[in-house]
Amino acid sequence: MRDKRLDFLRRGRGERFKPLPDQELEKLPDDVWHKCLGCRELLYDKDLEANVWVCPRCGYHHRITVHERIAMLSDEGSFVETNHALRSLDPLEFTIRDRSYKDRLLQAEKDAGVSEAVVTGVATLDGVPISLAVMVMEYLGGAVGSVAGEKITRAVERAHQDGRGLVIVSQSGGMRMHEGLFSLMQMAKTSGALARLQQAKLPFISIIADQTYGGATASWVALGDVIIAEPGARVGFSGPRVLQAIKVRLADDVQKAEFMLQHGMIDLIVPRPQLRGTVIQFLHHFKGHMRCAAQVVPSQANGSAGNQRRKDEK
Amino acid sequence: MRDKRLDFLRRGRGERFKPLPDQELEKLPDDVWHKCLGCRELLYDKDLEANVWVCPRCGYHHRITVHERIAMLSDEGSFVETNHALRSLDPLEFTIRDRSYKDRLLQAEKDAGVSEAVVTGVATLDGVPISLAVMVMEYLGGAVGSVAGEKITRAVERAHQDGRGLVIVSQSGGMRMHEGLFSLMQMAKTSGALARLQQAKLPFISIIADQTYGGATASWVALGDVIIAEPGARVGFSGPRVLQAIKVRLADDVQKAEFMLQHGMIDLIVPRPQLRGTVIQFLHHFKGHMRCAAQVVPSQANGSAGNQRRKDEK
Amino acid sequence: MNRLVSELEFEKGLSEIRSALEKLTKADPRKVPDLAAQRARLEAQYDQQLAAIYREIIPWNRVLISRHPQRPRFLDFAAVLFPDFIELHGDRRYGDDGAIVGGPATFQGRSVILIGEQKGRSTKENIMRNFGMPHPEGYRKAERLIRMAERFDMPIVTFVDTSGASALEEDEARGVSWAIAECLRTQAEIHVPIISVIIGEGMSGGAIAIAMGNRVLMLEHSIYSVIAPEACASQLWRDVAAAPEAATAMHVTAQQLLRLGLIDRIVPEPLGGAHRDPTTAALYLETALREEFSRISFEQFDWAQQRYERYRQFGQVTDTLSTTQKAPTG
Amino acid sequence: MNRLVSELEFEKGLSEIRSALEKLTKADPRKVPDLAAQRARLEAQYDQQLAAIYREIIPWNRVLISRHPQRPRFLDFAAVLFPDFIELHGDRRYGDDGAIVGGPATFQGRSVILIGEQKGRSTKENIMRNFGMPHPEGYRKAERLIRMAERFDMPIVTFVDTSGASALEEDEARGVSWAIAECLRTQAEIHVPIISVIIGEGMSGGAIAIAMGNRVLMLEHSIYSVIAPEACASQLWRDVAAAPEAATAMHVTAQQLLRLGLIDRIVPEPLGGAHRDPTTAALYLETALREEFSRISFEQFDWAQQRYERYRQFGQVTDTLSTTQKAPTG
Ligand SMILES: [Zn+2]
Ligand SMILES: [Zn+2]
Repeated sequence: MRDKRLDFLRRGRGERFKPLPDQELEKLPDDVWHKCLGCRELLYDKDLEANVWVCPRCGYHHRITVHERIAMLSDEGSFVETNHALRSLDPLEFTIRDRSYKDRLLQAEKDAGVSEAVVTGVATLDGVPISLAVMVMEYLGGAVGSVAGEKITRAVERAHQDGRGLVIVSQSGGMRMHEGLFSLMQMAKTSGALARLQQAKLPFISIIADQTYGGATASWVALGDVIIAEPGARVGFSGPRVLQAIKVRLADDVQKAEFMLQHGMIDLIVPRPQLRGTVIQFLHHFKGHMRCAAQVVPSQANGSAGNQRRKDEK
Repeated sequence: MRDKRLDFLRRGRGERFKPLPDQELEKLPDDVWHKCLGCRELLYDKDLEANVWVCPRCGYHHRITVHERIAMLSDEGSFVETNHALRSLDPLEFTIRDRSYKDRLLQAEKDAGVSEAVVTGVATLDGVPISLAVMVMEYLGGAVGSVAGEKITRAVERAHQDGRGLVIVSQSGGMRMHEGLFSLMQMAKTSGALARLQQAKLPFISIIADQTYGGATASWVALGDVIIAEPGARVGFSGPRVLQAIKVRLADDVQKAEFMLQHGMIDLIVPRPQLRGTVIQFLHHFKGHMRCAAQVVPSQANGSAGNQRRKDEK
Repeated sequence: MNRLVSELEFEKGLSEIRSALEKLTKADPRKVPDLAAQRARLEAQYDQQLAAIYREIIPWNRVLISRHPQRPRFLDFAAVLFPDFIELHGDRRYGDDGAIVGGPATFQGRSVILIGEQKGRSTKENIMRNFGMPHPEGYRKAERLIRMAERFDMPIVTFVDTSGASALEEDEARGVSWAIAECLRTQAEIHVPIISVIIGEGMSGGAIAIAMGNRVLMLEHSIYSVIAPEACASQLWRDVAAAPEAATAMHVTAQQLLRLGLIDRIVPEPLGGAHRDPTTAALYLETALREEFSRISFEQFDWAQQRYERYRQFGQVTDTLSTTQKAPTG
Repeated sequence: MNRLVSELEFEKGLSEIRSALEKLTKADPRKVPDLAAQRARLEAQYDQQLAAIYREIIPWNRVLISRHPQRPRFLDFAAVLFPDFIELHGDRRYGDDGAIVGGPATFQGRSVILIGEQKGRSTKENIMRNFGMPHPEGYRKAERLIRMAERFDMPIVTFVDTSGASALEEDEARGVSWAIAECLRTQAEIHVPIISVIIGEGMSGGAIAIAMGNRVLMLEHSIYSVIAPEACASQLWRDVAAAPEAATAMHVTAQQLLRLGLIDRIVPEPLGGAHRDPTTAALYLETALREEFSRISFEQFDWAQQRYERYRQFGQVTDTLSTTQKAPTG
């Protein structure tokens, strides 16, 4: 448990690819308080958690788990995971020299504790029926392949079929190269499903957390009726590694949420403690064409661990 | 006849508010040739006319009459003018000190030789049924009041009712102040009619000749499925006199057709000798939802002088 | 009522009383025993004279009131009428314009989309809001929000307050005329009701661009015109000093425009203008909007058709060949 | 066939023959009496060796061919296939992008809308066309033309040839991701058929953005990929020299993608690639498009539905809880 918490801090924003140096880590106490990745203040776990892992002093948004996000964006106990058993078929039988993509996927599942780069399900939020998808940066950097695209698409279709609002929390390094053009096709697939959802006048709230690049940005992320980013989140077309490959340097502020707000691409930057309330407001405003209450209580079929809050795990 | 031709040269583009100095005028021969307003070469009338009054040497587009435009954009003898008897009711009983708007209108009619700032009618163009509106700069600088707005709107509605293509040649100094808010309302009226035409999938070819500013630009002119300008035409939001009033200076090139093409606002700049052919091409491409041949031959009812070419007048 | 606001040129008669009142405000109550009585007397004088001035008001005076720097703006009204308003940003193409503000809110339990032109008050805010002169991206944001309203069946309320759209080189380059025209066409296409309120200056294309309401309201001292009276005067009278004359001739006031049938309702303002009592002004507007909302049939009425007909009728013409005032369509 | 084009790295064996041929071209026919015979012999040699090289072709070779500077571009094909093509300009919002070209044309007596990514050939043209890397306004122009096609019931033919969308600061600022996403959504919404042809490089989001065809064709030596093989190699192999390996592994060629069911048809190229004989290449493409058009039912077929289904099926997944390959929708 402690180790996991350290993992989480180690993977904090902007430090994802360079873990804290060991001497720093050793200085960290191993009981109930941790050093803020923004201001380096030592903070009590409980204070951080009560504030959805946003530093009460400097506002730094620490990375949170997919389960915490789901808890934040659904009514307690209402979330029922869908399609959690989907796995990639490795259509290209992709190997990098000796290492197969299949092995990489098993490793990713072990690392991230979830089976793909997206967790999807149905829930209610303030009583409003939603279809919810939350991406997982820890799983192959949130790279989108066939399964992630399929799960997003099914989440869109589920919203459409049931008359639910759609909420997607995106964080993605881009498209997953191991599945080649199949990955690219997910852009067309998800955009196509969204076209139908939106023609049916059902709302889509697109939330940008952490970093979101490439095919995710250039398909569903950009198509939200409302697009919300967390403070300090980054969103753009080419991720850092692609930019490196094509030898383009962007000024540091260019892909920040604040830049995108200024350039008219996103609607709002909402601090995480206010996010739930804001999404609820939009859902209520936009629920004209949703199908209402009776259907919102999900059956327990097809459920899994997704509805457990972190505190339930303790 | 000679005098009128001199008038026309005097009113050439860019020289509208400053007639040629008298000594220049005296130098002009008074028989069959005239000085080009672009390159100052002396040109034969016949050569100019054969080239739709575009200088064969420098490409300067001389102003042409509304009748010449109608002839250029309709099959010979097919044009039947509509609504030519509409007159303003002077809803504000507007007077500038001693001079009434009503008197001004009578004067404008005398000056321009037409009864309002727009001439409208139905015709065929290469056999395709069209509703055609051509603005008249000579009539109060092409300023749009209730009648011009009404005639444009009826031209749009006529296209809609009959299943015709719509072609509007615009040249306008802006909205007509003498009718106050009634003039401004023409923007909403014409845009509303165009919304219906376009929802019915009938095409609208918007042609910018000469100078087009203000309410004309910011309503129908900008809403063409295809927007074509003549070389050297100017199009923009605020005309020179409004800019003077609000103390804004724009660089000379800003409102040129070439500037607007570069900034993505218009589709094409087409020299006048190719204009008819280009419009025909678009009409044929876009005629999927038009109603066809039988209806295109206009009845002779409601006709007037609009279908006479200049050469017929000789 | 705030009697300490700066006077407009036609209110000059008030300045002496206002100065006296200001002095009283700073006076030490312990040294001026009849302070309250003095103030009451001055206030009564002020109100009496104010009423006298406003009885004689001419169109040009309203032009001045509509531009008063302390006149409440869209967001001032929104703070009172729509406390849960959430501002949405951006046109999704180029930028976020500060001169047009919009987003969802609740009014009388119903979700609506608000869109308003917003002037600044401080220099800094005025720069951010380009003095209430929208750029093309402002109208494109408005158009996006109008489509949002259509998608989710939300009535739209627009608030007009601009001396005109921005008309600099950058605005031409990004197609301000195109943005306005498309915004108008979109309002013609949608099926939800639109209520437009002219709250200050409603000048030219920059105003009508977001004012294609099924119902159009004007605040008592707002103006709505095809062009600023000064510009009209300098063009038609060749004399900018003729602006008051031009204001009368062009019929720019709510009172004139209601008589002409161009607007549907005048929203009263507190005596002396909304800037003397913004809260009361907001309450008057709320009352008017409540009544408008109660008249709206949200379920079955064809608002697109009503809007088409409303604007279709404007522009009185005569067909000199026929006997009727309005010729049959050609 | 033009045998004087510059060789690619895997064609090096041809350079000697090509040099000899070049020398012959400059030779004085009066001094070399058997010129024609010499040329014929060399040409036969060249063709034989060319055929041998192309029999052994690997994916990476096709990557190189697809980028050959003399490979015909969209407008080269258009000049042959659509002589009456009229280019329309601009996105009506910001600018006119030189890297995406489009407008109406006639094909087999039917009006169509063409949209193509266009690389330049000269330095000047490459600057004007940003090396075929579209800016956001390019995709917005494409979207406008797609809506035009929908309005007037015109089938769409798109030509893909880009190393990727432009990704500089200005492109982020004008929302290149947004432009691509909206272009995709618009293609999903419309009801006219779309035929997409990958004619050169079809790289990543910048390619799929205009390639959401009901039928997707690839020229024999074109490539279509989620990312450039070099970038894939440097990221996954940590070694840019592994690009050929990455090209094979990612399945970027027409032949690989047809086997995977991701594209529908391969358009043959003349031996040695389209750049050795652009006219023949254009005729092959014309033949393929004629066949595609003859298969299109323009009147009654639900092309939106077919397009939805075509893209809906991509992405093979297994539901580890079920026995089928494809889980029922959640
Ligand atoms: Zn902190
Ligand atoms: Zn000349």
